[in-house]
Amino acid sequence: MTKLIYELSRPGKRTYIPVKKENISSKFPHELLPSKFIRKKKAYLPEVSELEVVRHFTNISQLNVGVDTNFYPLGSCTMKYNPKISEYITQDSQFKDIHPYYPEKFSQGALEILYETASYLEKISGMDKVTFQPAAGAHGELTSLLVIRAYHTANGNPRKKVIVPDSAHGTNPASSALAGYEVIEVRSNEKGMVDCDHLRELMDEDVAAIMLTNPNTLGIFEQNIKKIADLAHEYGALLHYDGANLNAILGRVRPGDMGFDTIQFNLHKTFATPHGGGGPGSGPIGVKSHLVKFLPVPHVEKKKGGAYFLNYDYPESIGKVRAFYGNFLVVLKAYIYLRILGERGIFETSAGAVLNANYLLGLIKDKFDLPYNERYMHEFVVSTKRYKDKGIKALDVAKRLIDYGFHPPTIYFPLIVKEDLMIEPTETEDREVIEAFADALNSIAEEIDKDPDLLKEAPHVTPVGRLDEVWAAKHLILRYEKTEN
Amino acid sequence: MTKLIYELSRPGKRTYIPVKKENISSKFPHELLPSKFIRKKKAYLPEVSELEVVRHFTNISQLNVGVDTNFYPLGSCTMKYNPKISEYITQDSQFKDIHPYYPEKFSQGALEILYETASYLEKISGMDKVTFQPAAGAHGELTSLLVIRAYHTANGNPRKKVIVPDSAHGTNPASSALAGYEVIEVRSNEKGMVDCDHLRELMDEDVAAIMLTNPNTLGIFEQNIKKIADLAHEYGALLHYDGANLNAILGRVRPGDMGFDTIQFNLHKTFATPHGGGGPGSGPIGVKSHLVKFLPVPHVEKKKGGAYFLNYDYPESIGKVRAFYGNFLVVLKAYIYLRILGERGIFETSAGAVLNANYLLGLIKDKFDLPYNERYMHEFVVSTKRYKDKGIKALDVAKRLIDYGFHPPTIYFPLIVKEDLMIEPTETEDREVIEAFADALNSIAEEIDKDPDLLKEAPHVTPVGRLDEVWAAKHLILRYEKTEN
Amino acid sequence: MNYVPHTKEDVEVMLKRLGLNNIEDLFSHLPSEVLNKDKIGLPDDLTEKDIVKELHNIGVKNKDILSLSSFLGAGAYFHFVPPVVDYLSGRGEFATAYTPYQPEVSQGTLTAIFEYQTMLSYIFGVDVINASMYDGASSLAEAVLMATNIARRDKFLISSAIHPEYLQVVKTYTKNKGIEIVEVPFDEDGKTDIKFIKKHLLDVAGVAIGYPNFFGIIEDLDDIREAIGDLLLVTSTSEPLSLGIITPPGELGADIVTGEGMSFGNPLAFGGPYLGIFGTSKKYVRKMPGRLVGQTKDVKGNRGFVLTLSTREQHIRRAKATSNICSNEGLCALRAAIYLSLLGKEGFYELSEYNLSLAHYVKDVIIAKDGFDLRFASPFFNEFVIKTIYNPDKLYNYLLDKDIIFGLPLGRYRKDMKDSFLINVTEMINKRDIEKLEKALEGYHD
Amino acid sequence: MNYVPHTKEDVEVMLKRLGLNNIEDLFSHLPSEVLNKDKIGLPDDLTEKDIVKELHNIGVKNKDILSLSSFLGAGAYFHFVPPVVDYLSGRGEFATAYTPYQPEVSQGTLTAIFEYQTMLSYIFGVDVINASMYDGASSLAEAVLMATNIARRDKFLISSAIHPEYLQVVKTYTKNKGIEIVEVPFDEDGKTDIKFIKKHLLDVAGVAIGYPNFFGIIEDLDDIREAIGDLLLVTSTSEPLSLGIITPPGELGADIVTGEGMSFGNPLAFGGPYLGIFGTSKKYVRKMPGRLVGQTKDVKGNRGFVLTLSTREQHIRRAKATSNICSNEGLCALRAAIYLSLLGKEGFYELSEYNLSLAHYVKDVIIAKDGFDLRFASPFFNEFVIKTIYNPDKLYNYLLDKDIIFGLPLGRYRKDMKDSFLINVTEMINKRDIEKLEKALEGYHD
Ligand SMILES: Cc1ncc(COP(=O)(O)O)c(C=O)c1O
Ligand SMILES: Cc1ncc(COP(=O)(O)O)c(C=O)c1O
Repeated sequence: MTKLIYELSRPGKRTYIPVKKENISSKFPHELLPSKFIRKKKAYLPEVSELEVVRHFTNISQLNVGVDTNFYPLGSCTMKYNPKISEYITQDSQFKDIHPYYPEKFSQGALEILYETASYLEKISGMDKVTFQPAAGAHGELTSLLVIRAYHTANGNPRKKVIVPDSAHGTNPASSALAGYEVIEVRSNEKGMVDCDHLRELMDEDVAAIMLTNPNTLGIFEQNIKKIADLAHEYGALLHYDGANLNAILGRVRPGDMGFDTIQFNLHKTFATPHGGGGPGSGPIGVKSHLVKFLPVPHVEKKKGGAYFLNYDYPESIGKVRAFYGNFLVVLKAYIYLRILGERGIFETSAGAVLNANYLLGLIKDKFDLPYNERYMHEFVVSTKRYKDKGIKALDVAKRLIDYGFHPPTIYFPLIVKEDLMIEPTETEDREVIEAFADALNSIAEEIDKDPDLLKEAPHVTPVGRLDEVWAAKHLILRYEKTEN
Repeated sequence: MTKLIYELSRPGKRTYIPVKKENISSKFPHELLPSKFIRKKKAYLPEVSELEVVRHFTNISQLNVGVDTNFYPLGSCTMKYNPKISEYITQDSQFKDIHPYYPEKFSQGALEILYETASYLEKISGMDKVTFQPAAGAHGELTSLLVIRAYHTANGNPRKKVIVPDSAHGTNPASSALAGYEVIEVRSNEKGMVDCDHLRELMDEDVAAIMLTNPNTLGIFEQNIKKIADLAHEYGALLHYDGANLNAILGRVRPGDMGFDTIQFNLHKTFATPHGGGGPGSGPIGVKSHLVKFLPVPHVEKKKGGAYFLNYDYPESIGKVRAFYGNFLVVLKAYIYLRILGERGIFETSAGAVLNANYLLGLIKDKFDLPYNERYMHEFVVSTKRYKDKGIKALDVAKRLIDYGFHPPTIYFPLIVKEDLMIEPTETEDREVIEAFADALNSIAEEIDKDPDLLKEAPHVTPVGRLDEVWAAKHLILRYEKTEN
Repeated sequence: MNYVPHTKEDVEVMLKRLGLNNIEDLFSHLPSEVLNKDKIGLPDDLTEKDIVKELHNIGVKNKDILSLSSFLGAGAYFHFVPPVVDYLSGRGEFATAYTPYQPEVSQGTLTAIFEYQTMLSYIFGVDVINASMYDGASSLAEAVLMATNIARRDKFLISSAIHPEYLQVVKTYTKNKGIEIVEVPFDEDGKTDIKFIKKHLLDVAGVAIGYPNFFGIIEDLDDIREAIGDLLLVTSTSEPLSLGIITPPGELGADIVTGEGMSFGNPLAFGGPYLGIFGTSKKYVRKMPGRLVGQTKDVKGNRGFVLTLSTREQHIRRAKATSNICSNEGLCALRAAIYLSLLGKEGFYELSEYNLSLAHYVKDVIIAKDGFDLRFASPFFNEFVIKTIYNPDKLYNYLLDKDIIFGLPLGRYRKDMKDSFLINVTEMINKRDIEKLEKALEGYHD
Repeated sequence: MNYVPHTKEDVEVMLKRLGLNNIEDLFSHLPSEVLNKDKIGLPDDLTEKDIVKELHNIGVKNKDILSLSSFLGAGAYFHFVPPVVDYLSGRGEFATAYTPYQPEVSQGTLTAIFEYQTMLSYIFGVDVINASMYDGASSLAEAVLMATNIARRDKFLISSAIHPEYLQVVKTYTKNKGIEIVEVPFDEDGKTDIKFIKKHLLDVAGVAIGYPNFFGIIEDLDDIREAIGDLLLVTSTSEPLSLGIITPPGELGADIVTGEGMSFGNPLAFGGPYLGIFGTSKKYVRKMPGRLVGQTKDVKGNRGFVLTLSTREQHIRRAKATSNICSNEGLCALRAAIYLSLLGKEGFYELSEYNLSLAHYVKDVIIAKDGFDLRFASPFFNEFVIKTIYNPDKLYNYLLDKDIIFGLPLGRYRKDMKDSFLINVTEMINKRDIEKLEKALEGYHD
């Protein structure tokens, strides 16, 4: 069993010394602060050597699977290769050691990055103005909805409802609620697309926005997107593009051209930032010109002479959704990625993503159920429901994939497909990997007949076996309890 | 089984593009070179994607054990913690992107590092002048012997022999031979020290040098070092200090004060540079004043005004033992380490090293044979010979330690002890680790009684089992054979 | 360059298997009226060597901080980040994994976050810290939402001595949820006006206090706790290093603690990514936003870690989730865990003490000069407000020319503080910086 | 600061178990006449933040190469090192391991070195490449020793068009072994004089040739091979990137190939650590210096890798070992393996071609200017010698003032080449650099 860093700790053990008392600063806390402000006990932190820190985190890192170690076809998350060059450049003091409140003349390089990256994203999305303040996709959804709300409010009425598809990601309804809207679900039809008839029924002047991702979470492109956009606009509602699936259409279709009014990008997905075990991401939003004035402040703008500056002078702005200007270092990674790809690379990326997904689907579709027999884009959803009577769930297949050396796909999402695996291979994997993964899935399908327990007890090769999530929720042990003074 | 990178290769597969053809350079090789100079086939290199490179080397790295992952008490190698800060600073372009032929005014920073580090090493060793040209310990031995040879030659006779103890590291005799000397072995006495009587017998005017490390490879300090030095000098021979064990005596004794005329340092051992799976190291040498003029050129020197320069004007120099000035980035790591330790840290380091070794020895000495019942310094040697009748060799104990999560100690060295384990815990390990290692050794000793096969078949937990070295030497497969055109 | 590894032949074989002729066929089902027929308009692709050169040229347009003496803080603190933090958090196994939905292959992330939760909970003196929020400002905004939700009241008091950008974020988050934000003024000592609070408790869910506040001042949290009875107390800490010395807000009765964790091993980074800290007591844990890692057992009874209480989150609860957060700042939290492990109990205390002591020394240096005085006579940690009799713009630029950033000119946020600067002193300020400042201020006049 | 983790109590407990009272007792058996009673005289210890600042200040005294147009090569080539190389080779599992004496816990290093051996063997066209030597110069010296050992003759011919520092190292290594080194002159084309070789073959073990030689020129290895009959041919390649284009020395009959591998993914680093390449054919492998990784099987028959033929090495054969080398340049070899994997077959070719082509372009640019000419009319790779009618020192300094390093002034090595500069062009030279040079030379006169 891996020890926690606290379990390596012993009072007084240390090697790292952060500061040496200088002569210049010789006063003690009790000389400087009233005693009620001084904490009675030092904070309970581990007491270990620098070597132990390095060894501990090195060893636990090896308990992880990442894109760097294994195929990681986690649908909807675009777990593609993250170029190491971005890590290298963003560790440069020139970029990482800049204070956000530097006078502008000291941060021209950083402002240039923000400005230029915005212009690239504007071109890719067909939007008029991009801002980087949101810290992740969901944050960008919220910001977009607040912009939409500000727009409607300026037009006299914030409206009441946001429509999201039943296949939508959970953040879509959650963001809508957070923006103060009632969430209405529109059904998917038998093709896995928005049921336009149902949508028409739902539409009225209280609808503030429709949120869609296209291709949707099934990996299917909404054929009626123009109709949907027209319908929305007909009622004065705006259309928001959830950019989580932008990877599929890079260069091919632009959300702006499809009729979307706002978009949130997930830089960490489409633009190849490492996902960091959960983050940081970056969720910039782009809007059409009529919404620009509602964007968060400040805007990064360029003076006549070429100098960049921060413009706070947008009185109708929704304000701010986080401090400062966004996750700058993530933006910088997107900048690097985009410059490396360039015009051509953008097209090749979506081509590779869609080709890989379709090729993989072709290799496994005999053994798994395909809920919708449509054309797919960069990902697809299959179901294990035919194995239900053998007692096998999607979860079991997922866990068994681990034994074959693969990170499992997303499971149980979107909610409209039962027992589903949502598979996104991404463009950075080669044919051998795709085929090996298909072989694994197909051979697991055979194992279900022969030895279903192999799946139910999976994974077998991991440092811990299948973990009891119910126990965790019941006992709620959320920290290591103090064992010493 | 882990694939080789060649086994992931397929013709035409790639993502990395090193250069784009610029308009400015549009000529083809056959326009520029006679065809006989142009290779017929492109070099057989793997064809893989950048992701595959990252994944392959990440995955194989995990097949390694290092100081960062496990306790690594490899005797004589000083496998201590290598501060990450050195890696960070040496990756700075300011240090790594300097051309050795820069005009001196462009490399003042680098020259300052060489100059200052030399001055620290001079203080630590009690020598008058240090140079960094040798690339590793053995290289430093050779250089020292060449300096010694030049000295004797200048005195009219290069002499013929070098005396090394029978406990010496293999590089000592090998370097002596390379320097053109006959190697004479002096016996160790019953205390594990140089047998002074034997030494006296061996001494004559043909002896150019005696090479010693002190503490010696058994971890025992040569009590008669002064006598030995006097004896050497009496015959006009010089005394060389093999600095591999300098860690033990940092601050406590200075080789210069013990009477040594030359020293080679192993920066990668004593001064905490990562060993890199075999190197690079750095093996600077230090000499007493009478030998300075024989050192390799150039010397780094300081002008009146404070500027550093490279002085080639040493006509009696032995010349050069490698191109340029030495393994500069390794020297820089030593500089960083020394500045962080400072005066006090130097003393604390040797204290920790000696304390850990002695403490560990105390914990295991009941179960293993201690060939010499002496005081020990930073390492010690025990033997498994009492288990011989059970069919157990030192090798088996070493391999079994792997199952307990430890890198094995050095085995079968020094040659004068049979079935030995040479254990050097270093100062950077804490008490828990030392005790856990002792527990492992003691419990292995018990396993020998109960289940010797557990040892003979060890290791059990590694990605490959015990490997057949004889098969390798017989079949000599030294590269992956080409499978395609 | 691109990162698609296929050979031409691969593409042919794969397309063939799909019954397609060329790449465009993959997109042929897209309605032609939306299909993009043009170029996108991105610049040409670059090789790595060219992008490195290009970014070097852009980078030099940013000022090298090591050539400056910067007294800027105000929510973003220049602390030393040990290279161990960069190295370990940069390991691909950590950096290229995602949210640990599959715990068996994510014990690295889960263990580290569990450790992060533990460390932060003891630093803040609360039962539970979540796996991170976007930043200090959005954490605070979520805390206000959570508090109004718990109390089922839609009025909330916020100290106007809180970081002004945080305040803006709170307003943005709450505005459309029908929540009324009342700003509590601060008194002449720079502390939140407790008398005002007492007078405005009707229908209020709780109060949010900066701790230390925007001016660096350590508020009397105990008095405020007492003043508000059983209303909810929310705190916001943008310099959590202060908690090495000062009493943790949880111990003083804060119900929800929030903060900005960038000080713990994350670089300034022109404002992001940063690390939103969010904690509360066990009784409120089910109302909490964000991810939580909990301990559990595997099939053999071995300890392991999993995400827990996911039923609060958007992917399960959707519109009724406690928050919409999904991707968080996991790697920043990992960095904090590594950083705090490295400092350890003693190092954390020492560094905190050093900041405190050095800041007071610098304060003395400055106010010893003619025309400079402390604006608020209250206890502070490593940040304080200086007021000057001189023209603030001229003074600021004069010092800037000498490569000294004289903190944050407060006129930017408040018209009535045009004469004031928020000065921060961390361990990165050394003797030379102080001497430089001292010399520059010596005999300064307009 | 130091890296000893013990608490005071630890030290007490440990000492007590040893029956000692204090730390000094650990050293009490050292003869008092050698014991150091003084301070050593090192400066005070520094914290990490202080050493970073200090080294920043020292570092800025080195010239930033990206601000220069440097045409310096001469055995140390400024190539682009992809960050992937730094990242992967910097992983602690690789960096903090040592020589893989225990193969079961070292398969990472062993696999990588086996791959390195493979790649380099195909690049050089030989059967075997070892696990690395110190650098190109010492590799060559060891090759000469090996060749004289094989041939049992103690006279050796060396081209004087070989890198002058390499030549010095060969002399240092061979001088005391009774080996006579004969320098072969080069002809007016900068090529080794084959006629001279033919005349001096008596009692000779072999000949060593730079390929390309120090002047960047591709020698007629085939002719030399023919000229020397069955004597041993040793080559030295300081720019192995050339082998992307030019015929490998092994294919032209070199018996021992050596080279400097820094061009493969290692930085300039002010001259080190670099990577000594050393290879030969199977028949001589037992005479070879340095470590070798070989394939084998484990107890279950699975493939694995081990160090092999160790009986040649010093730790077994001691005074009779093929070399005294122990620590080598393993991590540099790993870097080369990663670098070459990344480039791959096509990338390696393309980069080589690019260097060739760009160097010829720059040559044309320079000799188009009045007063500049090519010194040798021979085929070259990415380096060539320019002679000028101007005062070389003045010219060099004039260009230096414009941040152009006009290669290596050859007067440094040969009096008869005072008018000449060795000019190197790699992929790091871009259009702007060339234009800058062109403009600077335009109409230049003393
Ligand atoms: C379809 C979709 N929308 C939105 C999001 C939310 O993005 P983020 O996690 O960056 O907040 C995700 C993330 O998984 C997603 O897959
Ligand atoms: C005692 C001793 N001397 C010399 C050496 C040779 O040093 P290097 O490996 O740096 O050449 C070693 C290395 O193991 C050693 O242990």
